[in-house]
Amino acid sequence: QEEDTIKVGVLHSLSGTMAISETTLKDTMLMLIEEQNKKGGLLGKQLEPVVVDPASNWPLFAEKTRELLAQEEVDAIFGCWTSVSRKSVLPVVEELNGLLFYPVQYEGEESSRNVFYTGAAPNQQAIPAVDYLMNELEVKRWVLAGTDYVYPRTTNKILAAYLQSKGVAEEDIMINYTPFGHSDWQNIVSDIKRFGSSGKKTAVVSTINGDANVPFYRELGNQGISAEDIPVVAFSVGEEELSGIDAKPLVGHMAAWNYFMSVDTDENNAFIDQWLEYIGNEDRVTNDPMEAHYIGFNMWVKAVEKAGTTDSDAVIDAIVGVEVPNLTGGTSKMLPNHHITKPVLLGEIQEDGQFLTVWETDGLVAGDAWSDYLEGSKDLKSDWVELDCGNYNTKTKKCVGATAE
Amino acid sequence: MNPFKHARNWSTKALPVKDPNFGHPLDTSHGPILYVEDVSVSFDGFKALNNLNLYIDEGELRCIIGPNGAGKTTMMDVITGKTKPDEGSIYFGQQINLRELSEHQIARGGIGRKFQKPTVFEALSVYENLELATAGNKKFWFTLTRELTGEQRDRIDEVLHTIGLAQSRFNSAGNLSHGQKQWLEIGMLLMQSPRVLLVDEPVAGMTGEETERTAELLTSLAGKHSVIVVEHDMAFVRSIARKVTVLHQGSVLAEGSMDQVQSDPKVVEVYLGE
Amino acid sequence: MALLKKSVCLWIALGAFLLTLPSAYAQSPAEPDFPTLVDELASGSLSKRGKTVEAIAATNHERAQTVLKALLEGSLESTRSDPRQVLIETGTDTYVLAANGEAVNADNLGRTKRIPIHNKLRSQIKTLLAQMNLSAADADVRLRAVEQMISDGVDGDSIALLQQLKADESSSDVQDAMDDAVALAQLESSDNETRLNAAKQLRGSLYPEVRGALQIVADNDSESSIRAEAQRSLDSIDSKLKMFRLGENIFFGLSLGSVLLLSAIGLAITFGVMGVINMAHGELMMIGAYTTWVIQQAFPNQIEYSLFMAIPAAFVVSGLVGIAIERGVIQFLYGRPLETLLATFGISLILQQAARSIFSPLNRAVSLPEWMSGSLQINPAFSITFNRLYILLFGLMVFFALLAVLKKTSLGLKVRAVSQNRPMARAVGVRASWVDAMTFGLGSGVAGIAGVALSQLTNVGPNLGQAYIIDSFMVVVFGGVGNLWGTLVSAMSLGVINKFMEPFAGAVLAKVLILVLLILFIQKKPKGLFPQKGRAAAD
Amino acid sequence: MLTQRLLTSDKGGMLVLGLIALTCILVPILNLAVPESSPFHVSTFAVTLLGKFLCYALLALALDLIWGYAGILSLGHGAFFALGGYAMGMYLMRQIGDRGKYGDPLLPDFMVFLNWQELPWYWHGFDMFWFAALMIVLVPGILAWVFGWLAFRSRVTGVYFAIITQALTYALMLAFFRNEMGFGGNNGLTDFKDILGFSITADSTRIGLFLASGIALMLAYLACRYIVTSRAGKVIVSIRDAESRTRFSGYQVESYKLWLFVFSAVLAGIAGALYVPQVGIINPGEFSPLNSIELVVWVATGGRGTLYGAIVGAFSVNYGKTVFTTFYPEAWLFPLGLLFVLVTLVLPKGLVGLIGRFKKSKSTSKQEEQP
Amino acid sequence: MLNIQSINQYYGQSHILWDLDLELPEGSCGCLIGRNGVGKTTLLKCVTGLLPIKDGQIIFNGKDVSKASTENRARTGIGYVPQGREIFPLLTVEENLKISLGARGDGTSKIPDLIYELFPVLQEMKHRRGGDLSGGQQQQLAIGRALVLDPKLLILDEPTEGIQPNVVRDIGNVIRRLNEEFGLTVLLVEQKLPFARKVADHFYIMERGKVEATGAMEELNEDLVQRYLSV
Ligand SMILES: Nc1ncnc2c1ncn2[C@@H]1O[C@H](COP(=O)(O)OP(=O)(O)OP(=O)(O)O)[C@@H](O)[C@H]1O
Ligand SMILES: Nc1ncnc2c1ncn2[C@@H]1O[C@H](COP(=O)(O)OP(=O)(O)OP(=O)(O)O)[C@@H](O)[C@H]1O
Ligand SMILES: NC(N)=O
Ligand SMILES: [Mg+2]
Ligand SMILES: [Mg+2]
Repeated sequence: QEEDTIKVGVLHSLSGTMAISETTLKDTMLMLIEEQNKKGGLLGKQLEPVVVDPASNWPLFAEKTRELLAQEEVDAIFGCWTSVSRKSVLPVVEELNGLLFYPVQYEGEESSRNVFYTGAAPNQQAIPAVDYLMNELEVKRWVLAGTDYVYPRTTNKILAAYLQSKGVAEEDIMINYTPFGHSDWQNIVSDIKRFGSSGKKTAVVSTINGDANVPFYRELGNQGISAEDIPVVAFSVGEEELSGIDAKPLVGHMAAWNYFMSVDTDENNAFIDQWLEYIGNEDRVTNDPMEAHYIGFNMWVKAVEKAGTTDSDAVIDAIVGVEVPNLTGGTSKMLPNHHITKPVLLGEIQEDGQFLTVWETDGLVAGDAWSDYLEGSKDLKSDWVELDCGNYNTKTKKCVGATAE
Repeated sequence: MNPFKHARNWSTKALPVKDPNFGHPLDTSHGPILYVEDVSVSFDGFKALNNLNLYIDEGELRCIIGPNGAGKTTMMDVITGKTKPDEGSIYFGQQINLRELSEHQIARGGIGRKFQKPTVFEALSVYENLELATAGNKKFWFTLTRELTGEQRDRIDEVLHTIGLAQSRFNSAGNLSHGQKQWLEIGMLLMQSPRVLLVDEPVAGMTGEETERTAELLTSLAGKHSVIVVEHDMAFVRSIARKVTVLHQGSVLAEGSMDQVQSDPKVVEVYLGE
Repeated sequence: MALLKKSVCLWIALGAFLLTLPSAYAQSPAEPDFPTLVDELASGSLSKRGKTVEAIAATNHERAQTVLKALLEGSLESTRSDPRQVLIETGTDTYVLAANGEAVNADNLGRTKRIPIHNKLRSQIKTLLAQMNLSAADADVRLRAVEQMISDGVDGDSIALLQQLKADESSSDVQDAMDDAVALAQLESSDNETRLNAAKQLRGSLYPEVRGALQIVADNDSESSIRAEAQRSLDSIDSKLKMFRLGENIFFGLSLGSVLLLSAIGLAITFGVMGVINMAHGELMMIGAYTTWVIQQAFPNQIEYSLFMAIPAAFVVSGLVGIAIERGVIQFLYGRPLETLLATFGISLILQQAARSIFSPLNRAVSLPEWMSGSLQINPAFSITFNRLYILLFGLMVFFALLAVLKKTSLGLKVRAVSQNRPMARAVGVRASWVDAMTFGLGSGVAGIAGVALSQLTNVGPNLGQAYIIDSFMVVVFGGVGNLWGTLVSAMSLGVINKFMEPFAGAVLAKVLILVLLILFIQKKPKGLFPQKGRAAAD
Repeated sequence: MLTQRLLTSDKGGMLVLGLIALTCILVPILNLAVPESSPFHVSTFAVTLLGKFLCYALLALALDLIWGYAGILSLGHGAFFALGGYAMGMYLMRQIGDRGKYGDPLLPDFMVFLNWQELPWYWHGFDMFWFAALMIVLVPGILAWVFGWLAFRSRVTGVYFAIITQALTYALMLAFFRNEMGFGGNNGLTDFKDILGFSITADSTRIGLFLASGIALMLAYLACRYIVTSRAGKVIVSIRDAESRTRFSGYQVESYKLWLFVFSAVLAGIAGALYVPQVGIINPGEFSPLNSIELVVWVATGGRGTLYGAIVGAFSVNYGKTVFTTFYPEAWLFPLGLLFVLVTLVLPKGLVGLIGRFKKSKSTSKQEEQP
Repeated sequence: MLNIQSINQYYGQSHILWDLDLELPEGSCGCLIGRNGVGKTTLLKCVTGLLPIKDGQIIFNGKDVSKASTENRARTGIGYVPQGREIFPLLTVEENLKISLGARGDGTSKIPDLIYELFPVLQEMKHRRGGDLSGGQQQQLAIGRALVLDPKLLILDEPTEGIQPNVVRDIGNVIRRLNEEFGLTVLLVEQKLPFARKVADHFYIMERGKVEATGAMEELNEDLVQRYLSV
């Protein structure tokens, strides 16, 4: 009987601090699985979702992963949001040779044989956004504001290196970190205002995470900093976050993503309709990580069909090169480094909490696991097809670290 | 000039004693074992003790009486280190400055106390209460690793009988009645075998018979120990008193034998009534 | 680009200026007419829309300002019909034609679409509007127009215009601003004398652009006397700025303190007075915040007043929940304070999950009423945001109200008696269980009120309570348990210390330092800032 | 004689200890020797889960010793657990050697990608197990000593103490979040490879760690029993009930509290050190004040002041969490929250109070039989 | 006024009061005596309702109050001065007195002058925290507090414990005055026989949870004392 279904693990926090973001992804997965089952399932079998709650607790993520892989024997896991949850899960997935599809933009610097990164790497979000600010808005002074953890730290490090390589002086970059859930932004916003009043065009690149955003934007609005004076480009603020904010004071601020709900394509409209129907609430929105799961899930389905089995090794071999349409009109492809190709869009926040696309890359950008702007990683390369290695040093021509075994 | 003021022999220097229990033998060569000199204590401006002078001789039994609020309990607080005085000096023997010591050091040094409101360890049994009070090394590592000696156990049994709680030895102290707690606390004091006993209202809540027994006990202790008793029960005081000190408004109002004190008009006015 | 913008500005400004002259000169016949331009707004790319906007401004049509404002505010919409009609939404489902202001019947319009603009366009429109506003009737509007000019940059050509306008200007504030604007432009003059005078004029001017421009002069000017003059002006600006920054910092600190106060004050009752270690305190605030949201949903057209409804509503809702908690659980736990920690922790989990189940895990958008938005601009370098100001005042009000309840009413006396000796209080006739329920309800209700205030600052979601619970306990304990004044002083001082530390330590380290200071402080005062005194407290 | 003192009149403790011992014998056999197809096979998942619970139980035991017996409520005990965990984590990081992603023989990955040039001084020595083991004991111990010395000397008690311990762990959490601290920031330490030369993912290593945790727990239990049944233990209880009276009996309350606190912190540190290799990650989340509060809840749920109650509490709450998060992922906080409420209302002595009730009703019936 | 019929009381497993009966006529002043631990305090707590009784009946003023809550008994006129005083330590003296006002039927918010007249020291210390007072001062405060609620029955548990002799005398006078002038019924526990003889008109000797002997005060002879009160 067990053989009748293919189990899919859904590993997203449904309680605790991350529930706010991750619950939607759980629903997305359930919707995608239901849809696939309507289409006749996979390999003639029905898909069976196994939902667990790792409760925003990182060690619990590892425990639940082991439970999913060893007890429930799921064939793939879709899950995680924060990098630390991924880091916690990673050793387990590798040990038990499972598959993890990770749908959130992240700091890069990682490539695992068992993980597929369907969110953006820094070169698919941060760098193009900065390019836009620099070239189109002629921004000369930069505030890099972030929550104090690895993703913002790394992203800002990459950005600072990148900006300096473009001739931005050190005193024209202001870096600021705040704790998780920071809610009192008065003096930081006032500092930004002061920093931005030197006469040079200034922009804020925000890697501020989660709940800290609402008080941040409120303070910006109240202190009279408008998007025309000092635009804020955020990497973690999407439609879902905006739906919890009174968006009026935010109008004109920007976000860089690989997907916006407002993108007018047939695939997207169909997806939105499906979502609204599934969730039964006209006011719900779609967002970038949802699209990432959509892409990841379809890639997995395609790879399983191609391999004719759900066996991990076979799927890992089959999935590289698989192409599926994304929701913004292009076709995303799984790359040998287990990242995918994605378009990069820049949007301005509108009053209704949606984004108006003001700029996008010409084609799709290939995700880069190892940043070209960091000293330690610029020589590294990931290729699970030819090199069978996640961190190959192109200088020494050796696969570094444990994966070499 | 305060007529009750003696002087400690200031020629002997104070010893820098950290733990008098293991330091030098107590120097009482000049008579008094306890010197309370010019001590003042105030709470939010209210003077509870006002230039108090008091000298207790070795082996003496001293009764202290005085109106409610005269500062008797506060005086005990000051001697045992619970309250730090604003001014004045308190010496134990010639050399040990009690003001520099903390509560446990004073207790180890040989000053034991029974509180006005009986305080025992409610969660422990009667036996364990006495066990804890037993004299000896009270450092953590010692109590952690050593059991009581047989001698100490015998002593506890003895005291249990003295205080009439032999039957209740395994009862938890919290369940004793008020009077029983009084007795237990006296028992704990006995276990500590201190040089000086401060006893605050020992017979409160006791029947006449029990009061008599307490009187006997305290008198028998005098001589070996110095005993300071605070009590309002005049019959009781009369039955044990040798020298009586009357406190009033934080200082000594009168001092002398029971008869002297009783006939002192000031004492009659503020304390005894006509 | 910047140059283009400037010259357009000037052009429009002149136009606007001329408007005040006899209207014969006003119309420029060669341009396409106004209605055509307005309809053009509906189509084409964003950059084309930019050009159209310029052209509209240049027509100086009487409705140009209205149309541009509508475009800026997002109320300019177009129909999907062909040809597209451009409309201004004037209220829910009521529209007027943009070009002439005629009302249209909303029923047969079909679906309308907002005409989108982006930042570039937005700032362009703002600049254009500012120029038109230079001669507005309202002095405030004129002042803002001049300020907009200052921030856009004043060039040589604007000087004449400003000087001319100044002659007729009635408001001295606007005149001063105009002087500054002129002087700012003159700093780039080639004439030494002009530059010197300009540098002198700008002494003490607080516009950030002024400081930047003076700095350049002070560093680079060829004349040493001018450099020195600029430096003197700079110094005077800097010393003023320093003062204002100090003021600003104190305000920031007090405002942070007021948030701490609000979040701690309910706890000061349930924990401080009653001794219940109430881990569900945060969730009671959360309930208050959700109540605010529900009220706003129920009365979508009353956003301006919704807070006034939300405050009593939140007090009642949270208070009732508090009473339910007290009657259902806590009343069985008096005399076992630590057990209340366990039970209320359980309750807090249940309430959080309940919020998730009822309102979804997503945050809810609570709007800021107009009067809570923006800031009180004292000068270009110092402003006080309204929401913070009101919350500060509100926090103090709640504090004093509560103080009065506890100190002046018999409830307050009974509460304290019950918490100090429950059996004895009953023996003198105090209905202890009633007092408990009321007190817990009061503390909970106040937590609910705090939730209303928080909804104006931060997220309204299931995690709201968690974010504040630790800070609340710290404030109460730091102030001294059982002392309401202690809570006030502790909240305010923690706020101010934090804000003075943040600039050089950073937000994260500042918080760490505050915690370390707190730990060390408790060594000095083991019972908080204002300890309970006396014999009873000592044992 | 000693065993008599430790175990008689501790039926509940003996039962719990026996169960742990039994688990320690059975689980390895059933995991390693019984084939997977057999219904008696214990999965590796179960082993890691149980191993984790054992560490939690040890932590709970540590807390119960100070809270249940000395009345010192620490709302920051998770800090000592986390510090022990970090010490172990640093050792495990150093064991990775050049098998990290960047292949740096010396620097852990997170230092490489933050561009650190050399190993910070406080990372030296952690390549040696003995040194790490020493630090696992010393770091929590010394922190507890300094903190306790300050606090107890100033007579900080009750909620004031509880809140500053909370401040301590909160401050440590924020500090460890910072990348500059050199402990991997928010991500913490992860990606461990082996311990004492054994691969950390091998079943036999897992069993080894499981056994180590079980044995540590049993030893710690006996040590705690030894303390609470000694005379010092009675002094400690008196301090809880009448601190100032204890002083007047000649006991230096501060030093009793201090040693007990330090011992408890060391136990917590050891628990953390055993925990980290079994869950594979240590990050600042472990310092979160909420974790420490939850810990208090375990102890209270199990039954405070009994030692074995803490173990029962840690196991039952965590087991409940594991089950609930799987079977009711969307609503599991309801049953868990309800559990806490009900335990306080119905079982004031915690879950082990149930045993007590049962025993009492039996013993009273016995008493009544007597004349 | 107070009629106690065969009540039983337990602390956990231990049976403290055994089928105890006691009758206190209106306007009388009864004194309970007995050795330590016989259950005097326990009995008083049963009367005030602080310890709910397991069986038996307590009739107060003609009404069965066995099931009434402590606060309601206070409101119907039972004033209680407990052993150990039980002052609210952090309330001021004045607040300690005020707290009882709520139990009076008349809704006054002023402390009756009588209280300060009886105990001038309370006037003096009005604004000090109750917990700071010396033992004797607290005892006076406790009696004052019980009087503020205008009781019909005043219950005092060892009111002279720890009180200076002249104040003991005063208290005795106060009790007698209240009893004689105001007709207040008084139930008193007292160990000091001279005081008891002076103040009370009835005695009740308790022994192991029962009232073993009772009668008018004059009937309390040496024999009874010897039998029940000596150790
Ligand atoms: N901690 C304190 N704060 C304020 N006042 C205090 C404190 N301790 C004592 N007092 C005051 O000091 C005075 C002396 O009190 P103390 O208890 O020493 O009197 P006493 O002589 O023992 O009286 P009694 O015989 O009634 O026990 C009293 O008036 C009391 O109110
Ligand atoms: N809370 C309690 N739990 C268990 N037993 C108790 C409790 N309180 C009192 N007892 C016991 O009940 C008996 C009666 O106590 P009670 O306090 O009524 O005595 P009492 O007659 O008032 O004595 P005293 O004259 O000493 O005040 C005593 O043996 C006492 O040990
Ligand atoms: N990967 C992130 N956003 O943590
Ligand atoms: Mg006294
Ligand atoms: Mg009694």
